[in-house]
Amino acid sequence: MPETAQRELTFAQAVREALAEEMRRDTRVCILGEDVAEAGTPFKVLSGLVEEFGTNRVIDTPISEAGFTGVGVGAAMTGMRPVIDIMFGDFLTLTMDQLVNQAAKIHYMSGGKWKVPMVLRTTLGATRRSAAQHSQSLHAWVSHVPGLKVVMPSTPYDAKGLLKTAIRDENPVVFFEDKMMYKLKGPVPAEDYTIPLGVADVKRAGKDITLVATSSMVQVALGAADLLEKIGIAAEVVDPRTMWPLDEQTLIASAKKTSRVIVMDEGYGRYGVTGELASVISEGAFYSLEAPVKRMGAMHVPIPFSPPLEDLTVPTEQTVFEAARALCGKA
Amino acid sequence: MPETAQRELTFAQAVREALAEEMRRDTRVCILGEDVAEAGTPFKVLSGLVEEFGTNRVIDTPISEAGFTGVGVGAAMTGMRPVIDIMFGDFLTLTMDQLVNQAAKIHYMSGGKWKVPMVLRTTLGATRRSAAQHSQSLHAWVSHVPGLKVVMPSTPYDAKGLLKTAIRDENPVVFFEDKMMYKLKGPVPAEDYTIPLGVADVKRAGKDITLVATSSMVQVALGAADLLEKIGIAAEVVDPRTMWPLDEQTLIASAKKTSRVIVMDEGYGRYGVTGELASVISEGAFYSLEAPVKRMGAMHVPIPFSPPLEDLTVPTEQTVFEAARALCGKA
Amino acid sequence: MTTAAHPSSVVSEPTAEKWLRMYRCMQMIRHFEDRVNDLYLRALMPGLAHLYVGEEAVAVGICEALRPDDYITSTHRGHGHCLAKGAAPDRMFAELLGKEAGYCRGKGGSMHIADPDTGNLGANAIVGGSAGIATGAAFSAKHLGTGQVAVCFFGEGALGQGLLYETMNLASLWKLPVIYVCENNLYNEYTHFSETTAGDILARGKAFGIASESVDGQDVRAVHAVAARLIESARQGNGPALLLCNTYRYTGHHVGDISREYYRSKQEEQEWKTQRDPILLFAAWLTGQKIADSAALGQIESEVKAEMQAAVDFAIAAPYPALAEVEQDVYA
Amino acid sequence: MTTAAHPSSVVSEPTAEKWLRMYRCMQMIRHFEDRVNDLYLRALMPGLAHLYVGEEAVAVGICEALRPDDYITSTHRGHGHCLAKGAAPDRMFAELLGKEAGYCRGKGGSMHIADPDTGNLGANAIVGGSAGIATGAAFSAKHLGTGQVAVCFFGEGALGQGLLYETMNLASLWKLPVIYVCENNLYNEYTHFSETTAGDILARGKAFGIASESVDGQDVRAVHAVAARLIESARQGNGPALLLCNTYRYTGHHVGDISREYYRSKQEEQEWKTQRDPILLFAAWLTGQKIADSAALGQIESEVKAEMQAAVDFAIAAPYPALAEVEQDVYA
Ligand SMILES: Cc1ncc(C[n+]2csc(CCOP(=O)(O)OP(=O)(O)O)c2C)c(N)n1
Ligand SMILES: Cc1ncc(C[n+]2csc(CCOP(=O)(O)OP(=O)(O)O)c2C)c(N)n1
Ligand SMILES: [Mg+2]
Ligand SMILES: [Mg+2]
Repeated sequence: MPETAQRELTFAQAVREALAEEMRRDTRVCILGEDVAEAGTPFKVLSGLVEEFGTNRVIDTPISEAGFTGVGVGAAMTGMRPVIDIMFGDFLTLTMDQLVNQAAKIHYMSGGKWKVPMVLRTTLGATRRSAAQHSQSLHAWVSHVPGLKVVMPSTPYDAKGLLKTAIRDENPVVFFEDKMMYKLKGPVPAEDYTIPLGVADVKRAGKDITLVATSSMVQVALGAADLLEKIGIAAEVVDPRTMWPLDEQTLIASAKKTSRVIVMDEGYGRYGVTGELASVISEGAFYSLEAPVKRMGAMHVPIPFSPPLEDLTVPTEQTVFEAARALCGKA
Repeated sequence: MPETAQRELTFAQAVREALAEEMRRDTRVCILGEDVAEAGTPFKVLSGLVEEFGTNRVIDTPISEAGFTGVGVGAAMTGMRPVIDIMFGDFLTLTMDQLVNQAAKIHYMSGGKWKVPMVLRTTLGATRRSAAQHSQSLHAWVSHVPGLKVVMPSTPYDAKGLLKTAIRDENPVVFFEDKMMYKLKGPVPAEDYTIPLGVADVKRAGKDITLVATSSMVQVALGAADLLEKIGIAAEVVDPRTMWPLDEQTLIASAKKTSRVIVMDEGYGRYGVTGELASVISEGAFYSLEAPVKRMGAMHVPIPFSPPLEDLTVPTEQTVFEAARALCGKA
Repeated sequence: MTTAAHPSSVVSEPTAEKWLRMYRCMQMIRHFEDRVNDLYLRALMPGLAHLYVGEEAVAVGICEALRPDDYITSTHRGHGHCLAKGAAPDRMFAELLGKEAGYCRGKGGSMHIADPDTGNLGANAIVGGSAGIATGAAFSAKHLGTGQVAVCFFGEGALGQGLLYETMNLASLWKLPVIYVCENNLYNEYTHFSETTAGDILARGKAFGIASESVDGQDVRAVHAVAARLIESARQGNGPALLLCNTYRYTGHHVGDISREYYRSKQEEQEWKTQRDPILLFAAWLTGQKIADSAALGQIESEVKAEMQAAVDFAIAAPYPALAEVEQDVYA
Repeated sequence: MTTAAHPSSVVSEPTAEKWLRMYRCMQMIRHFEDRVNDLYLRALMPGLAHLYVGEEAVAVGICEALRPDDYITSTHRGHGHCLAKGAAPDRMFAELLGKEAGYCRGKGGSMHIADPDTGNLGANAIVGGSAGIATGAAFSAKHLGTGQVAVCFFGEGALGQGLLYETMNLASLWKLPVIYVCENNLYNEYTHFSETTAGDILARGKAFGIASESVDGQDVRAVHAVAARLIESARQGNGPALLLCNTYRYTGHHVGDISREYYRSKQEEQEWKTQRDPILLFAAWLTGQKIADSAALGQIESEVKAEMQAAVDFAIAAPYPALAEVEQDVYA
């Protein structure tokens, strides 16, 4: 992070600022989604944008996720740079055909002729007491699909810089925001900056164990690293920042250095992101590893509503701390 | 496979026979899908069923994958046992909300009260010159979702036994059939049998290397094993048969025995099934492995139409043979 | 409860008893929601809830025309449907608090209350998400010959979801006994429905060959009459219907939506509450017809209030599910 | 080509030149498809293809009313749309054979031909899958003020897809210049559309506030006249339209669908081919009007035939893409 960073913004503010700056820079950028205009979304992430850019560019849609995602695809092909707002990541289910069979494939199927420079912003994360249909983290699905790029920022700084890059990218990019992180504050420089896709960030350096963490799990990893420090374990926290393109080298280098790895992600633990990250690390650092890469993801259950149950479903500082301690042989 | 197996059936015939037998056994079983009745599907898998069971039970639908999947969910909750036919696995994109947000979660969300005993049959597999929207193998997505069971038979025998079990299961089950395998022949006993979900099958025993292969990749693995035998490498071919429940123990035991593993699956190689299977094996057999588990999946590109390009996208006997030889240090 | 007869036949006009049961049920919904809001304000409720206040006549008018074994599917704004179909308030409150005594053992919460005993296939937090389920229940009813009918409640926001048209087409083709009930309360969250809904709502049903009617959703007797007729017709095998109920939600989109002036005026809210309140309108008719005097109605309201308070108290005191439950009931 | 003028004004009646261009284009489609079928029968074509034979008047009548920079989206049965919008047969054949000279460098094949130069946003193998894309192109046209119009071709089978209604609603709300063209050729694969389509097709468009008309899809002049009017209206900012073209496919669902008696009679096919053939009907009118005599028309047909054969020969001789291309163009 540059030294000039002084201002503190919330994650939501950083997202909004990225959008505002890109909309000022490029009149082709527009936003489509449910309750995005006057309401500024239920999370108020977009508050104020319609006042600056008008209802021609910040556009309230009907509750037609497939429909307006499809409109975004066509608009992106023909000169606009739409940013599609899907309120809850759970509703990706409704957009999969437009996103996967259309947006992701059009460039390739047309032999490189048509482009789909579209961003689809959506949310992830549980523990909001929203139950099974409003709590999923489904980024593994889109990460599986060639033709899509997938971004998962974990700080206000990353959110702003990565979103600006995503908007300028010529490809469909799916951008995941953790709902629970919207109020998280962090330094964000006032001057224009972007962050390239495909570059992991070491959020904390350490030598004893690597915690690879995505999105919502980065703060959990940092918290666990604090706890680990107290018992003399120096954890390195690596945030891939983008699922695709994936910065394999940084993950592998850290694993080689520490020889012990935990991979954490808030998506379901089975057939998800942790399997890929763990495999990439195992393949690249196998002979340096003291133990198998440990994976921590959401429990393989639909997210329950009941608070004490819901809290069990995602990795926490404490569970990560304990897993790391055990892995380092200090159990 | 039981010794009594004498008859040979094609994969398509085995699927049809399973359906016919279950429909005779249980009048609540019905089939919904596009062109399933008189046409018997474009693959002719269901030929003859409407003649026996009538259009009340073999039901042609409009081209409304989300709609008739949803009808299947509601029908399953209220006393029917629908089998939903989704012609190409690529069209799962259209059913994801009904399958994932509804079918998979209803039992849990209702505290165990409602059940969704529905089977969704669909296809996977490339090299049919059908291009990017008719060639995908998207089983990783549904395997990621708690509440669904996922079945991937690789032989006529398995197809029949597993489909019968799936129909009798009280949960939503997604059943994948490889389009290229419909004409494959194999022994299928005439008497009633079922195969439990969650039990892997060792398709060929060996001691030097384990080839874990799913669905379409099982034949490829067996072919590669023949090639390997010629150079003195005894490959064990393990077919998990169901992605969920997953028979971890059989995979791990084989890996411990051979100490070298290749995992093969026709889905995209990134963030897919191979990551999970490789991780399960690495976690369970880490200290027995001589080398990292190698993963082979579809190339991370939309499936191209052009035959010479398409053929490059999936693992073949030859590429698996070479990878296995290298892994065994005989390159 | 037996099949609701055709309301135009004098013999089967609802009796006083029935009218008062409906009145009680409307009061129950109103006071249930009042307690929900109170739980939220006292920070006792996990998450949010979407209140049905103002729309009571719709759920009550329709569910009163259903058999106990008929099916309903409900929405994120589902408390009214559940209560009108016969759910017990104490177990509903327990569900809203995530307690084991809840209808879903606390796993569903406000947006997922489901109950086989009252034919409730479940509230649904995916807008429009239950259209397939309701249509499928009607499919079963037809195929199993049970004579059941399914009612699919949805807000006018669900008109944006393609699934609705896919399933209306199926239901029409197959003449399934399903009633699609569109509760038009004018808003999709914070956006007026006129900004999201082109053309004509009833025409959408008719285009799929579905009998489509609209009714004043604040007039419980009118809702009941048309619902009884449509339900009976569906039960006789004449196929599905679309019923558009024009109504209004008095409070926010959810309990946390307090400052609403940016999307609708206080005056608009005030007009509905004072001039179009379904409970006041019904009470005026009941007293005018001398079915009950205002003392009797007041008595009902007090009873209901006490009952709701007791139900809340039960739920607050009830235990959470055991932690081991988190991994139970993923599979049947 | 300039904006097609309103056909009712005498001044802008298509000239003889234009009529003959349309005739040539229809012949081109017919003979293109004939060569496709031949490639299939000779086992020279990878995979399958869906022929447009019998439906030529729809694509030609409509595309003739479009500007070169107007957009179309097409379907699995897309060769006719591509040709009518100006694609070159040789590069199309090359695409069908998976050759590098094809419109998509062989990566798309028959069902994915796309070409920015002729405004072709792409054929689409997902039934109904292009409704969003066409509507989005119209969104761009409106927002960028280009005066372009988008035409979304789809078979009547796509009426089963909810996406169509979601996007019609959006287009109507936002008055987007998009024309939804429903090609009703009576069959969804092997199932008659009456088994899959409830109610009334035009009413579906109207319910969303969309101007909806039907036309004899075998009469290229009728198609052209109504299309020109609807396109011009959309271009002027009056919003979307739905145009239902009643037509018929002469051959199988795809080239491999040979025995069709189980779903439709030979007699039905014969009647359409002999009595309702769009090329024969148009030829009769052209000769009747003395715009061309049958020798002139025969001359056009021979030229087209030779052109198609040359195009096929080009494609057969063309090389496949280099193997390294498989990993190119996944990302821009
Ligand atoms: C598919 C989907 N999209 C968006 C949402 C978020 N959401 C919840 S309620 C709502 C508005 C629903 O409006 P309406 O259907 O009219 O019901 P009302 O709240 O007015 O009763 C929205 C957009 C959702 N739950 N599901
Ligand atoms: C979403 C989807 N479902 C099913 C299919 C398989 N399919 C291909 S063409 C077709 C029939 C299409 O009928 P129609 O839209 O009338 O077009 P036509 O073939 O008659 O031109 C079907 C079901 C598909 N390609 N996409
Ligand atoms: Mg509403
Ligand atoms: Mg058709």
